[in-house]
Amino acid sequence: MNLVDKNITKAKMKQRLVKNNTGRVLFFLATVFGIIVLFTLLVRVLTEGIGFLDLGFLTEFASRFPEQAGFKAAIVGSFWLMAITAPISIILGVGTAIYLEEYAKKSRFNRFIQMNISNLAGVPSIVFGLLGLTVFVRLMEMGRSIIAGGLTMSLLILPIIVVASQEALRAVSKEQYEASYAMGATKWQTIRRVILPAALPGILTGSILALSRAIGETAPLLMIGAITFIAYLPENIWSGFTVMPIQIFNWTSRPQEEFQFVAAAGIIVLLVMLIVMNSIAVLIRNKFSKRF
Amino acid sequence: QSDGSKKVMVDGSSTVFPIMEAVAEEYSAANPDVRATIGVSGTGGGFEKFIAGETHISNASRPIKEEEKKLLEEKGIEYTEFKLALDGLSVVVNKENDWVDQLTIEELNKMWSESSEVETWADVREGWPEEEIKFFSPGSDSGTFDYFDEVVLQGEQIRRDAALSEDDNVLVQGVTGSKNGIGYFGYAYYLENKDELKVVPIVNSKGEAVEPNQETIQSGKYEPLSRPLFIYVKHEALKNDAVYDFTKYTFENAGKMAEAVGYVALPDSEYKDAIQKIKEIAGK
Amino acid sequence: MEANVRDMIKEKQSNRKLLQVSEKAAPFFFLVCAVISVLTTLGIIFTLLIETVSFFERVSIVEFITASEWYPFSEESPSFGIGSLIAGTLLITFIAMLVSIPIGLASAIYLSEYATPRARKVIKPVLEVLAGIPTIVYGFFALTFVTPLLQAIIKDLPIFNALSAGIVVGIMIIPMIASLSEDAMNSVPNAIREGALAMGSTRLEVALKVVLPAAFSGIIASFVLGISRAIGETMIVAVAAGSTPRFSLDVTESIQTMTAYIVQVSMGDATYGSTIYYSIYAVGMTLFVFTLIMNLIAQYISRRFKEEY
Amino acid sequence: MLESVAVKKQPKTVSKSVYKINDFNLWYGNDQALNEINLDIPANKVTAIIGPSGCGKSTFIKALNRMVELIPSVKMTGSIMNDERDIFSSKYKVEELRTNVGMVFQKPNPFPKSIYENVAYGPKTHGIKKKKVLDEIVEKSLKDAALWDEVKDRLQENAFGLSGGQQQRLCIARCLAIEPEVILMDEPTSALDPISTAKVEELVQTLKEKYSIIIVTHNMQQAARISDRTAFFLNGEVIEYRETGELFSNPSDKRTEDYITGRFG
Amino acid sequence: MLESVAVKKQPKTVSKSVYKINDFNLWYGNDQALNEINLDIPANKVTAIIGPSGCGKSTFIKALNRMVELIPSVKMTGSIMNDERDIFSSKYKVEELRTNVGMVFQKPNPFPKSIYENVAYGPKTHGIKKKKVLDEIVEKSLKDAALWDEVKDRLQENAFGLSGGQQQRLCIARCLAIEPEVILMDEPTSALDPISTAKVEELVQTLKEKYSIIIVTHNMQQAARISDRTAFFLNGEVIEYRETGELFSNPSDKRTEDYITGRFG
Ligand SMILES: Nc1ncnc2c1ncn2[C@@H]1O[C@H](COP(=O)(O)OP(=O)(O)OP(=O)(O)O)[C@@H](O)[C@H]1O
Ligand SMILES: Nc1ncnc2c1ncn2[C@@H]1O[C@H](COP(=O)(O)OP(=O)(O)OP(=O)(O)O)[C@@H](O)[C@H]1O
Ligand SMILES: [Mg+2]
Ligand SMILES: [Mg+2]
Ligand SMILES: O=P([O-])([O-])[O-]
Repeated sequence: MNLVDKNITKAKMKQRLVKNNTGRVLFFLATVFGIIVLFTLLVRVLTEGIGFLDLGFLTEFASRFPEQAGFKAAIVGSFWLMAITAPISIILGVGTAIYLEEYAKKSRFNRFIQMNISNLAGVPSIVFGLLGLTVFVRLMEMGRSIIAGGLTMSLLILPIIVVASQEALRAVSKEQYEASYAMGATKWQTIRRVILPAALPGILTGSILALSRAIGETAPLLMIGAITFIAYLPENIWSGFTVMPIQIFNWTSRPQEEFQFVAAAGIIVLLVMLIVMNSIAVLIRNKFSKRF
Repeated sequence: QSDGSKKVMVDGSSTVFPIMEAVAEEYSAANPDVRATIGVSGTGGGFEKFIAGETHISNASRPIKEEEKKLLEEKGIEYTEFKLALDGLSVVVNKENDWVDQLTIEELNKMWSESSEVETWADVREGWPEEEIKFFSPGSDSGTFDYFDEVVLQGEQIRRDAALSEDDNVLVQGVTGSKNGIGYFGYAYYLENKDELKVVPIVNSKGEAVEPNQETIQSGKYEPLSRPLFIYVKHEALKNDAVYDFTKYTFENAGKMAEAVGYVALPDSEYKDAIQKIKEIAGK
Repeated sequence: MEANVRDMIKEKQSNRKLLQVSEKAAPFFFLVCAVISVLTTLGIIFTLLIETVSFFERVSIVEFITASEWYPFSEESPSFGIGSLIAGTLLITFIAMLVSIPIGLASAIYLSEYATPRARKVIKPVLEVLAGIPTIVYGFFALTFVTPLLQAIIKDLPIFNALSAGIVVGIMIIPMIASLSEDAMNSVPNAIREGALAMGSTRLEVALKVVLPAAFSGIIASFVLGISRAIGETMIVAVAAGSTPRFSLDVTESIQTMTAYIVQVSMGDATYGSTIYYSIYAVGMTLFVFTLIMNLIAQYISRRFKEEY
Repeated sequence: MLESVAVKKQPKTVSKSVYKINDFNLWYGNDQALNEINLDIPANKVTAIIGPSGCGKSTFIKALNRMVELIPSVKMTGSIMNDERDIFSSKYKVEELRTNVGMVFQKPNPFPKSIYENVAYGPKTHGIKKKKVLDEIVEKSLKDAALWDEVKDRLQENAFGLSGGQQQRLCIARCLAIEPEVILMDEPTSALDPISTAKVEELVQTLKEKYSIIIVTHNMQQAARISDRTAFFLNGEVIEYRETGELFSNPSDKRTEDYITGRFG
Repeated sequence: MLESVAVKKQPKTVSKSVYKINDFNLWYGNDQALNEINLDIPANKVTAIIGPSGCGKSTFIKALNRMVELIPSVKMTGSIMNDERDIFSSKYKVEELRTNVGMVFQKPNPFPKSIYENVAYGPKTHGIKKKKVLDEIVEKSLKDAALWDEVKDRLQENAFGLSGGQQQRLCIARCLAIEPEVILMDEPTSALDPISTAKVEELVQTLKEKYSIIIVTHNMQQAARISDRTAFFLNGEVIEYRETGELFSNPSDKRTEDYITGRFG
């Protein structure tokens, strides 16, 4: 009657346990590897840049003297860029996600849109740069303005936000819909008052992570030609601008060695910004991700 | 967009950028109401924007090309070319390289061109060690490369095994890192890394081996590897006071600024002439 | 207040014009949003196509595909064989995936199956910061840290080489694969995991035989996003891999990728309207087609292997 | 509680019916789930729907407030009248129907909001904005759902912090807040422990004073305990529909008898 | 079925016990969930654990195969012996324990694989690779779980296509495939309809011929129907533990009586 030979299973047990422990160690090492790399990177940047990081660095414009070089125009430029990119990409992204998840019937057209978004998510940022240059800068004659840069960045991160929002919306349980409909709520009321609030943490996390991608992007802005030296702050969306990664890129290509350190100081500022944004995302996620 | 407002838009060569940045920095400090921006799009990219009417002044590390001239003509844009400063393309080798004392243009050509049969130093000159040379060159789309190509390679392609990079700092690293490395780049990059590099005197047309420095470049003794840097100024834009004033300021200070960032100033008279010229154009 | 809610509702019902309007307008607005993503794609194709056509008026498409070299800068005999740039791109992508898939997936397994919730809560955000570091920073990391390190092992390794750039692109992608795969594995219901554990499975067996297959489509999706990212990565390769297009698969040589070429030209000296200028669009088009094919394959795979739970 | 018993003895409207269902059929794609249903459901009574799993109980009850239409493949024929109004007519908006007919689901499904917001959701949805009115409605509904005492000090806490039974009563309160005429309940106690079940059963008894209640259950004891009339469904058909007492004591159909004596199901 | 009845009359090992639990305490963080548990669970019998919601039934049963340790905050004292072996000793690997002690959960939780793969999972994990042996095991286990006839023609289909009751029997088959000695069941029928419930109950009766079964239920009728011994839990303590017949007919503790007569819970 015994098909399962207990002797075999006993004998195998040891082997399985060894495998399990080996697996644990390997997986742990892999995780640690990533962290060590991050740490190495940070240590290098910190040791190089900390000496040039002072208040003046944050409040001065760029300069030919490394000691006087400041990051102000780039920081403010990045903020301006985000001020355009964030609302546009979030509104469009969440809107698209709502359409696809809540309204779209299973039609060919909607499948096409869905496919299209997945594809856009994989299009290299430099191609978006070409698009921005041709369409926004040239065709729409926006010039190398904040608005042109912001729109380009919005399109770049749009698919990321759509996908994250779709996930978040999909995670809202069917029961929530039913409960709301059963109260006589209309579809839009249900979406606005029940579904969106429930999906909000996921949407916000996705959006913040997407924006932190945008804030570190260099290539597309190089393409549309963000300005490098600018000794004033942008006043409106038509102003020229520079952003942190562009300024960093510029400093790294200077002949004077000190500028490498200035660049490192810039990287520190950018990283701090990223860490702040990520922390907000994590806070939101932890605060709201009580599993229902 | 350009009229009435106090805006000066400059773009173009990355080589010229540090000079113009220095000028703009000083100028903005003195005239905080004028908004001067300096972009880096490369010489070609700068002209592209110049042609599209997006900029007032275009920085260039090479003279304008025929195609670009034609496009400007088509658009009816009038402009003038000005020299801004001098750069001495510096040929460098590793600090430990104690055999290379000088090189001729012919030798450079023999070493760098695509058809080159040079593999080791011994192939360049008898008596030099039989060790394989490593070549470092600016990217093939830069003004520096263009100039070297024209003067040394004379239109031939560069050898395939040369390591190319758009970033001159990376080239510095390359040559400092390999004992048998040789490379070339702008004078400023040599100046900043003097201690780690050995510069190679180049034999000029008079047969003298000349090392690049302020004096030899300015006087023209360091040839043919010293090259002028340019700015192109749009006539229409000079009617705008801000642009005019900025341009004038540029020529008044270019020499000083160029040297501050590692280039070589032109003789003073050339700047004077330039100021004269823009006065004429602007009708002042 | 007997039954007055009913009346109140009835009363409100009559003046609910606004609601009816928003009920109609909302889907329309969202449709418009969705269509914008399509317009973006069309915009990309349109942009690329127009200039690509100008390019092919100058350079034959046959040469573009078959020529063995990519050397557009020569005045007399430029050659436009996209193969070299594609080879460079694939080489980088391949090295990057070799680094990022095993490490990323292993981290995901560790985080989702072994780590305590607290460890996960700390490590995941750290990995995500890693994902957010600007690639330009990685580029210099490759050039000034990884390359010298490799040179200590591989003698004669040139300063620009595909290996170092590829490894660092891989490192950059690790957090993305780890984080997304972890999400996919995390969404496998715990009940399934408990089912396996209760049968005497070790953690490893649960992870490999139950959770991985169940999360397969999500994991594949993360790989594909990773690959797309590697194909499209620009600054790291531009800084650390050199700019010498080469039709070879030797990882120790300097190469050039499609993206790096585009940056090179757009930052460089090329004349507006010249063949070189148009070539970046042709290269951009090729890049776009590449990622498109990648994504289509990925979507096929992930639909094909989806395990419902 | 006592009131409700008092009322029970003298039902206000004995003969009035809230639902008249005529020749109603329903298909999921090509599978018929409901077959020629004819029922007349009385107002202010508790009507129980019993039957083995898969017989169409949930489908039927979801047809009554048109929730079944959320499943795209559904097709229907026949008529359902709610208070003399055809629920499928374009004049009777589905939102209005669902306002008149509340629903409580098998698994408690509160919104991930505060207790207060859960109850206020319906009135707010229907345009009632005044804080004072809302407060009153919330209190009254929670009291009617026999939950007020347990939650009155924690109205702003998340509803997910409540126990299963409390959550289910919260869902009932949420439903009462818009004062529907009919309340549909789909196995409202099957996810609950016995104590909570008893509380909800008690509540149903109280509620029928003001509401007409249709309750699906696969627990025959429950049906016997709390309902006035019972319909026995089998394979999408109504086999028997009578006074609960009669149906259980004296089933007229063999299949009903087999089912209630536990011979199958 | 008939066999099983025959066996019932002459249990092989009347006095042998599969579990001996001594002074066992368990805390979630600072909340004590189990308090001084002492139990002796007989082999080849069905032991039922009953008690109101939250009394610690699930916690207890999960302690028996150490699944409870998956919750990080858990702390335990006391000893649990399975077949004379201390389950917490480092010599008795948790994987081995769980191989000897199978578990069926409240909600059916098949793997998202084919029916065949679900059942073959255990043997494969334990190193049985031969296709022929696996085929035999799968068939035998499915037959033992009374599911074979319903699924034999669709073994390669995804297990999620089965009905709830079928899924639960599949989980039982999966558990039988590695021939454990004990099967723990945590309310295995509470998510099932009556027909499926009856099938699973029947199955439990058959299985005790070969296995020792410990089943948690909050359905007292079920406990009375299928178990040999019953333990009544209340607030983390064992109030009474006796022959099932005796416990239900003649409870010795007032609280037990109150509970089984429905006075609370
Ligand atoms: N969404 C659906 N698509 C297709 N068929 C369905 C769907 N929902 C239910 N059915 C089928 O319709 C029939 C009736 O299902 P219904 O859910 O109404 O049964 P029920 O009586 O509520 O059963 P239970 O007691 O298990 O809840 C069943 O055969 C079921 O398989
Ligand atoms: N993961 C946990 N963390 C903290 N406390 C828990 C956890 N799981 C259960 N408890 C608590 O332990 C006690 C016993 O819970 P347990 O799940 O064992 O009850 P039960 O008898 O199975 O109830 P039910 O019939 O509802 O399943 C309860 O008070 C419960 O709140
Ligand atoms: Mg149902
Ligand atoms: Mg339990
Ligand atoms: O930027 P360039 O000087 O190389 O044109």
